[in-house]
Amino acid sequence: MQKNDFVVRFAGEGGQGMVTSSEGLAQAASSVGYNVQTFVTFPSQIMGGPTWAQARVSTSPVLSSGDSLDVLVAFNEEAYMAHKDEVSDGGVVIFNSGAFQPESGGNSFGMEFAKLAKQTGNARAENMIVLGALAYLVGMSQQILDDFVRERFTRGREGDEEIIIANIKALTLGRQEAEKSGFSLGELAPPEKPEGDQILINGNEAVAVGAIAAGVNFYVGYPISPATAILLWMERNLTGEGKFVYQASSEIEAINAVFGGGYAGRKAMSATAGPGLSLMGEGLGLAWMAEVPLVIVDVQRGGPSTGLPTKTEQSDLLMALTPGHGDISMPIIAPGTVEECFYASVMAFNWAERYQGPVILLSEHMLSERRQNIPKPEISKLKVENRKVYTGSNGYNRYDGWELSPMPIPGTPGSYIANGSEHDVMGDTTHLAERHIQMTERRFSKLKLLENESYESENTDASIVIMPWGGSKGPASAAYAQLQADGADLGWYYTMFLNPLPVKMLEELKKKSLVIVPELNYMGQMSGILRSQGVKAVSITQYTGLPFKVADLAKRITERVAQEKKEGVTV
Amino acid sequence: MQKNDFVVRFAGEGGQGMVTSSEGLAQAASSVGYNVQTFVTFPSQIMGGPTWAQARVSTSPVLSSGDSLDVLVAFNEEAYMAHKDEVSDGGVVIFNSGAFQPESGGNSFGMEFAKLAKQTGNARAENMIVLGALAYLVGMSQQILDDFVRERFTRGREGDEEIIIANIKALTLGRQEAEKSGFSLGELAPPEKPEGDQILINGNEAVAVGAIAAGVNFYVGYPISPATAILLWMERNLTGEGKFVYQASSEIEAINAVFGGGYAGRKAMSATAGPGLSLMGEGLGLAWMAEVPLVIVDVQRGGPSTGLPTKTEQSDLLMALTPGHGDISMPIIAPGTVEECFYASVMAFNWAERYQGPVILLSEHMLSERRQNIPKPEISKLKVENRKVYTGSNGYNRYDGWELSPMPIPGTPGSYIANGSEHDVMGDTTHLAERHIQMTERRFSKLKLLENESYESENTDASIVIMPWGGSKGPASAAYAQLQADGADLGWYYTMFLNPLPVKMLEELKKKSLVIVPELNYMGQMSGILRSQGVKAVSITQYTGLPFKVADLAKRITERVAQEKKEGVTV
Amino acid sequence: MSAKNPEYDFKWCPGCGDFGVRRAIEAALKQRQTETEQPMVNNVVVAGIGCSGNMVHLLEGEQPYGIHGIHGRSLPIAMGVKMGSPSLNVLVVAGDGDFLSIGQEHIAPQAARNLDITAVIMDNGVYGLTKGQSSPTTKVDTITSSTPFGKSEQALNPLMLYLALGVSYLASHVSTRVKDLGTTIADAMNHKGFSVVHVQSPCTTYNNTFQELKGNPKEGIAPLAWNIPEQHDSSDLEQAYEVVKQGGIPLGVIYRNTERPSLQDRVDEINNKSFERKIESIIESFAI
Amino acid sequence: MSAKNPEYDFKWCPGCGDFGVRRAIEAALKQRQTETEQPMVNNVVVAGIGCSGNMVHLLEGEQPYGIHGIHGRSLPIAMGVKMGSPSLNVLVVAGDGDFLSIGQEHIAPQAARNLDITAVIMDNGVYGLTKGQSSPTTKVDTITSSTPFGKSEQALNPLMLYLALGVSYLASHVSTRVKDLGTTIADAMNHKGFSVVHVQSPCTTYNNTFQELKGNPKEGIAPLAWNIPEQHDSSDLEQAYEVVKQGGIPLGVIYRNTERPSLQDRVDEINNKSFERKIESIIESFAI
Ligand SMILES: Cc1ncc(C[n+]2csc(CCOP(=O)(O)OP(=O)(O)O)c2C)c(N)n1
Ligand SMILES: Cc1ncc(C[n+]2csc(CCOP(=O)(O)OP(=O)(O)O)c2C)c(N)n1
Ligand code: SF4
Ligand code: SF4
Ligand SMILES: [Mg+2]
Ligand SMILES: [Mg+2]
Repeated sequence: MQKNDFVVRFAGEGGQGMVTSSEGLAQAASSVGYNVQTFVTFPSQIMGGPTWAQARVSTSPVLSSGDSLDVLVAFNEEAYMAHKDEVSDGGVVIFNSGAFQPESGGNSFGMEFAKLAKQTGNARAENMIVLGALAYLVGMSQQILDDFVRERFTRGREGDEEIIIANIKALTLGRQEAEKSGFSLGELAPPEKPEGDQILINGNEAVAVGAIAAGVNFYVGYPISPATAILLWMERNLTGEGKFVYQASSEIEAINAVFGGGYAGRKAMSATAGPGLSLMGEGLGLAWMAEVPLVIVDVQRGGPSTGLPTKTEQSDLLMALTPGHGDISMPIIAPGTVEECFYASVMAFNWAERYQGPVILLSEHMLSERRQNIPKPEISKLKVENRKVYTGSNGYNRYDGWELSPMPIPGTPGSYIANGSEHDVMGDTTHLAERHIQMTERRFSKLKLLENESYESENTDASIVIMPWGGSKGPASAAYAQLQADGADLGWYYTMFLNPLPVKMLEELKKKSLVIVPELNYMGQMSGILRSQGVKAVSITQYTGLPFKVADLAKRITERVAQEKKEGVTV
Repeated sequence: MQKNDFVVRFAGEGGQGMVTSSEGLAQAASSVGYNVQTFVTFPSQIMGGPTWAQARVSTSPVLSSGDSLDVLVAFNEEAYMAHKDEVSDGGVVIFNSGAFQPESGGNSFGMEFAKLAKQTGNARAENMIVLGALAYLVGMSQQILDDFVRERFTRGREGDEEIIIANIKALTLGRQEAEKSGFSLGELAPPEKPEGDQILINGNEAVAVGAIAAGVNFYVGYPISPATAILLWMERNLTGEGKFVYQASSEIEAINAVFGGGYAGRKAMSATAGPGLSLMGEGLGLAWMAEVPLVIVDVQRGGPSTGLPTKTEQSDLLMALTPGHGDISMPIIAPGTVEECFYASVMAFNWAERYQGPVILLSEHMLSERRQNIPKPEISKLKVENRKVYTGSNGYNRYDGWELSPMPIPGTPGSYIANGSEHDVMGDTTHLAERHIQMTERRFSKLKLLENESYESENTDASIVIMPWGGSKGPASAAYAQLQADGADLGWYYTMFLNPLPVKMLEELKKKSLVIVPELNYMGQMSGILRSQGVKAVSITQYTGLPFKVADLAKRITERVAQEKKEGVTV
Repeated sequence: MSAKNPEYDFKWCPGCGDFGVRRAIEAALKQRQTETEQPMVNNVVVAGIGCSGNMVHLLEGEQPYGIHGIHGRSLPIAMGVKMGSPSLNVLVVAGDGDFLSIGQEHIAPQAARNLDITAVIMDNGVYGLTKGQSSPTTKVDTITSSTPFGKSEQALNPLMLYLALGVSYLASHVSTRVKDLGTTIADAMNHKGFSVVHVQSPCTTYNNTFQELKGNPKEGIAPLAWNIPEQHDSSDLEQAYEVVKQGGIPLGVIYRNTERPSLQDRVDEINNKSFERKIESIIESFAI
Repeated sequence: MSAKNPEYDFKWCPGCGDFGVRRAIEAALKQRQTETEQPMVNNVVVAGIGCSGNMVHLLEGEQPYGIHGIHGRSLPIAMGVKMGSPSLNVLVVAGDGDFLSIGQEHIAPQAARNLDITAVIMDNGVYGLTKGQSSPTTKVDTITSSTPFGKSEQALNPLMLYLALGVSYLASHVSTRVKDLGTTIADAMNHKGFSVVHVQSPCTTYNNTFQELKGNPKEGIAPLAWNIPEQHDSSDLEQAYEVVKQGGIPLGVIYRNTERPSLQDRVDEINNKSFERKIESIIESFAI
């Protein structure tokens, strides 16, 4: 039988090339048309420390990083002990016999990574040895990796050819070792090339590129895991005339600078993680109050406080909705896949410009580092929205009326004051009750401009439905597919537009007897929000710092459905 | 017919003694056993500017500051124009005829405040002239004010007697002027002296005194309206050995210093308003994570952002519940009366010590400045709780287990690390999934310790109930009483413990067909929270910067009930 | 009060130093308008929160753009405005509490960057708007509403701080010398880089220092304010430190470094080195 | 790594300067323990977030109390601990990013108050923990991961900043001189008031400056570090400024003011002036 899908994990010490291996494999496999997804965790220390990276290769779109491993590559004993239990029945372990010997052999075979690498004349070819062995095990053709090596190392430098030859030799050596071991996982089905061009990108990059597509031209950010990569990417790419990118001295400086940039007419952005968002509450409130467009990306990590900087969680939602005091309701877009990271970023800017206010893009650690093939965005088809700009003469009442009004750009006529205190039509401070009523309703009325009907739904007749959000979409959709296949009568809803929710979707959800929300937090944050909006929702929560496993989630959904059928809703 | 209640408003320019007049009247009236309540608004500028202050005097407990005025004292024309429409039918305006002449006389009479004052030999006696006239109008005996003046100005200084005589002369002059006018509001019923001793205090003072009663010994705060008075009071009164009070350089410094104080074993506190709370989110998250007791008072004002610093609003609730990122749920106590301000403050410390974490006391501008007679707290009967302290030897695992554990005090054995990152039993950073599960559940399990059954309920058989929170309690209870009297079938629930809510109350609320929540914000923040907890709740909102008026609220409740009866719940 | 708006209801107290600063700023804006031939709307006034911050609403005549944001954040907001639209003139107006207490963290980065804006600080040694608490520049032992037993911390020397942080233009002044102050502010706005004009602007209600500043020979009070002598070489950092160390309130330009590139110069340089990346080519770089 | 705990998984990179600082702190704590005859649990180490902040977990031997809080807030937390329990010895450990960028606002107030704690700053001119971005002390034009075209802001001079803010004890050091550094830290802890020991602690992974600091005569690299001469009078602020103005990395105590009262002294004074107000009498004061 042909295999359609395999999951491999590289585990060892930081610096041993775990990430390179998984990303290399993903690159190679995707280049011939497989679908791929990587998953990476970093240790908290800078050098060394237990690291692992994973790649999943499949003939169909990859929804989750995979519950169990087909192949584990263990660089050292610690890694072997930590990960061996996740190898599936019939899976194989490749261990570095130069470093250790596992107590019981079982489904494993050893190679001396370093020694074999040396034989190629390139001591740094360990990863290629491993990839070669791996390719044999999963039945991937030699050609794929050879081509990949050739492309990757053809950099127009002297000595390219030598390096290519050494690496191909390494691949071959690895393959031979695996062959000798006698293990095999069967033949990998040939790729079913996805329709249209693909790109290979991770979530942070997708957010950054999406921002560029939307026209970002002002970025100020402060380093923080897992959002730092967005700052670094911008520093390199948001260049050229009229662009501004800068490392701030703190998140408080960042949010206020971005506010100033938005006021000056820019498409302004910052990216941070939970601790930074906690510091931005006051500035976000100001942007809401003064009606200044800007986009803040929160790449969620484990919380609260300094929390779990290198782990994934979906627990900043409540904070993001009301990051500051007073009546505010932050527009929130939470992408669920790497592809959605791109479009969420475009939409976040569109929303900010459309309603003239702050927008929060809620990403997650698990998306940020995940490298995946996605359809290449068609830039010409993107709808990029720009600010409604005031073009009249001086004496304009910028805050007149109960809804959106054109925004003047400093330097051109139409001067006014952007004011964090309650203000009159010119932006001057006032305390009149009528004004506070008008301005409050004006600010909330603008949210109506963000309403849309972008959501997924399936099997909408079912009375019990699943509605994941953010990065839990992947595992949830895999679990849903599995339950569907098993004949469960379940519906599916999903949107990345968390606030405001698509109106029609909300109406439909209200009619359901139960909406099950898988989410990675303790409190069941999203289901609470849905309940406050009149939906009978419950959460399936997990707070381990890791994404859901599909089988586990499917089981918990089944249990919850059974309970519901027995008891009726108890919210 | 005797009058049981009157409302008087003094309106003019800042510096003309509006507040002194209303507080003086309150003091005088309460000293003979009337119930009193003042209401004050300040202009945004420092000197001058339109100011008004109001006092209500009644033979029964005062629930609200009064919908309409029995007497308006207008010091200038601007004030007259701004407030005359709030005078009730049969009410009277006293205007300063030395300053202006109203277009139409109607129910008003003039006196030359300054000229009359000069006649007493004390040009600063204008307020006494006014109080004398007022006393005549409302039928308050001369003796009450004379006694008040005598007590107030007997300060053991030379010349006391002269001042007293001049002031009594002023009272008499004013009284004579009023008599001449021919107006009268009927005779004020004699006071029904409240049972037990009373004190006259405002909400900010009550919070501060409550904190002292609870044993506060560490206070760091940054000035901000309307919370500044708490800092200033503490600077004067939190004195003596072992006490620490300090003005911080910002709210961020304040929250972190208070965290350090709590860790060191103190009962630590800070008070702020919305903008300050928005800056404290990160620090509050740290206290939640590291399990350090502290109390933060948020005296709410109009929001968002710099908002309406001198107006009242109840719109910080959502922010206060989740002030920082990640899974946190801040315990919140929101007093509804000046008396409750005292007890809420005691309870906030008890809670902080009991569950070892941060507690937010949500006060409001309207409570903070309101001076009212309340039963004198019996200190000996107060239950003051102290921290469960670790007293063993070194090598203690402070974070062992799934629930509260004794807390070591630095300087004594039991060293550990208070850590904002996820941590193990010693407080060292760790990223293990099992640990994050244990610690998260540990942190939330402690909230159970705060559950209690302190709430008010009345007519609990009704299927539709009113449940106000915070300072809207007063107007809501007056409206409720009125509706009850009119035969409406309505229930009443109220608690100052907003998170966690009293369990039994929540159970009962869930059974109601409708819970109506009057609250001073746009979003209907509390009803949203109730809905997320399974209660069919709707809000009656107001966002004017002012408290509810009783009649208006009663009308809106009636309308909402009628709608409900017609349509059924639409949440 | 600006005639434009009857709803706005804030007024400075009679005699407040900020009135003088206002007239000076109005004069400076007009002077720069003439010198640069730019319209008034090319100016953005970014205000802190405090009595002083209300400046942004109180300026009379033709109206510049304005931001009245949140307490302590005028500098980062100004950075955003300036770097977002480099042809604008950006003027920060803030009080000693706003700029030197809650907002103090923002001075060092802008000084290091040499952001091309001008900050006019109205130092009254007190928190005016919140009614009389101590500020970083309040003298030690002073009794204020928040220090009933005397202030227990040493006063900050803001001029020394600015120099230590590398502010590239520093002037010190008093609000009563309206004409000189106006010229100085215009000069600071003309400076390419981060300029601070630190003005003693007494609070008549909570900390009236007019007499101390001017002196009162009859009562034997020596004036705190003194004119920086003509021969002072403001381009010399050493001499600048000397002026500040002499204490009191020096009047005039203390330091002026015209050599340092401004942040905009740096950014231009980088933008010239690098090339604009088009979205299509960026996406192409991720092609499989 | 402290033997106490197998779950804790952070390690400094091989050769990281912080190892030396750790040994110096351990020695200082022991020395002070002997000198004061206080138990180790009388010490509280308050850490910033960064590689450097992990110090609080990595100290070996008898364990002091510790706080590992949030980024940039070690000083206000330390203030709370110290003023909450004045008999404790409080030691802040933080990096240049933590202390001088996001946390910079907290130095001025503690310097003005003369809070009696000691801050040991590990300056590596880079953000280590977040993998190599520029910090306030990174030199201008340096290429780092966050400044691919060169850093566009001038480096902060932290020693000058400390002096301008009125820090009452200032020493400068390098992590390699473990023994001297240990003695200096102990000396700083003994100082009554706010003491800062600013240590060059190179980041071998992102900014290895060992060679620059020590110099390399063979390659013609003059050492940045230099010993403050014996005759330097550290009680003289003028001389202290002179030392700092000489540039490079002076080694030793730059400034020490033993005259200024500490915050605790001030508070004691006030608490002696004022009397404790009992709750009963407070409530009585509101009686009608
Ligand atoms: C975050 C925050 N904290 C506190 C305040 C309250 N507040 C308003 S102005 C001010 C201080 C004003 O002092 P200063 O900057 O010296 O200005 P001045 O009024 O003296 O001109 C404070 C503390 C606020 N608005 N926001
Ligand atoms: C509010 C917040 N912002 C950002 C971060 C991410 N962060 C952690 S450490 C660090 C900088 C560390 O640099 P430094 O203080 O110099 O310490 P080093 O690692 O170099 O010792 C940053 C930006 C954070 N933890 N919290
Ligand atoms: S309080 Fe002081 S600073 Fe504020 S307006 Fe009045 S005089 Fe000016
Ligand atoms: S990254 Fe640098 S500072 Fe951090 S541990 Fe490694 S060498 Fe030390
Ligand atoms: Mg001031
Ligand atoms: Mg560093």
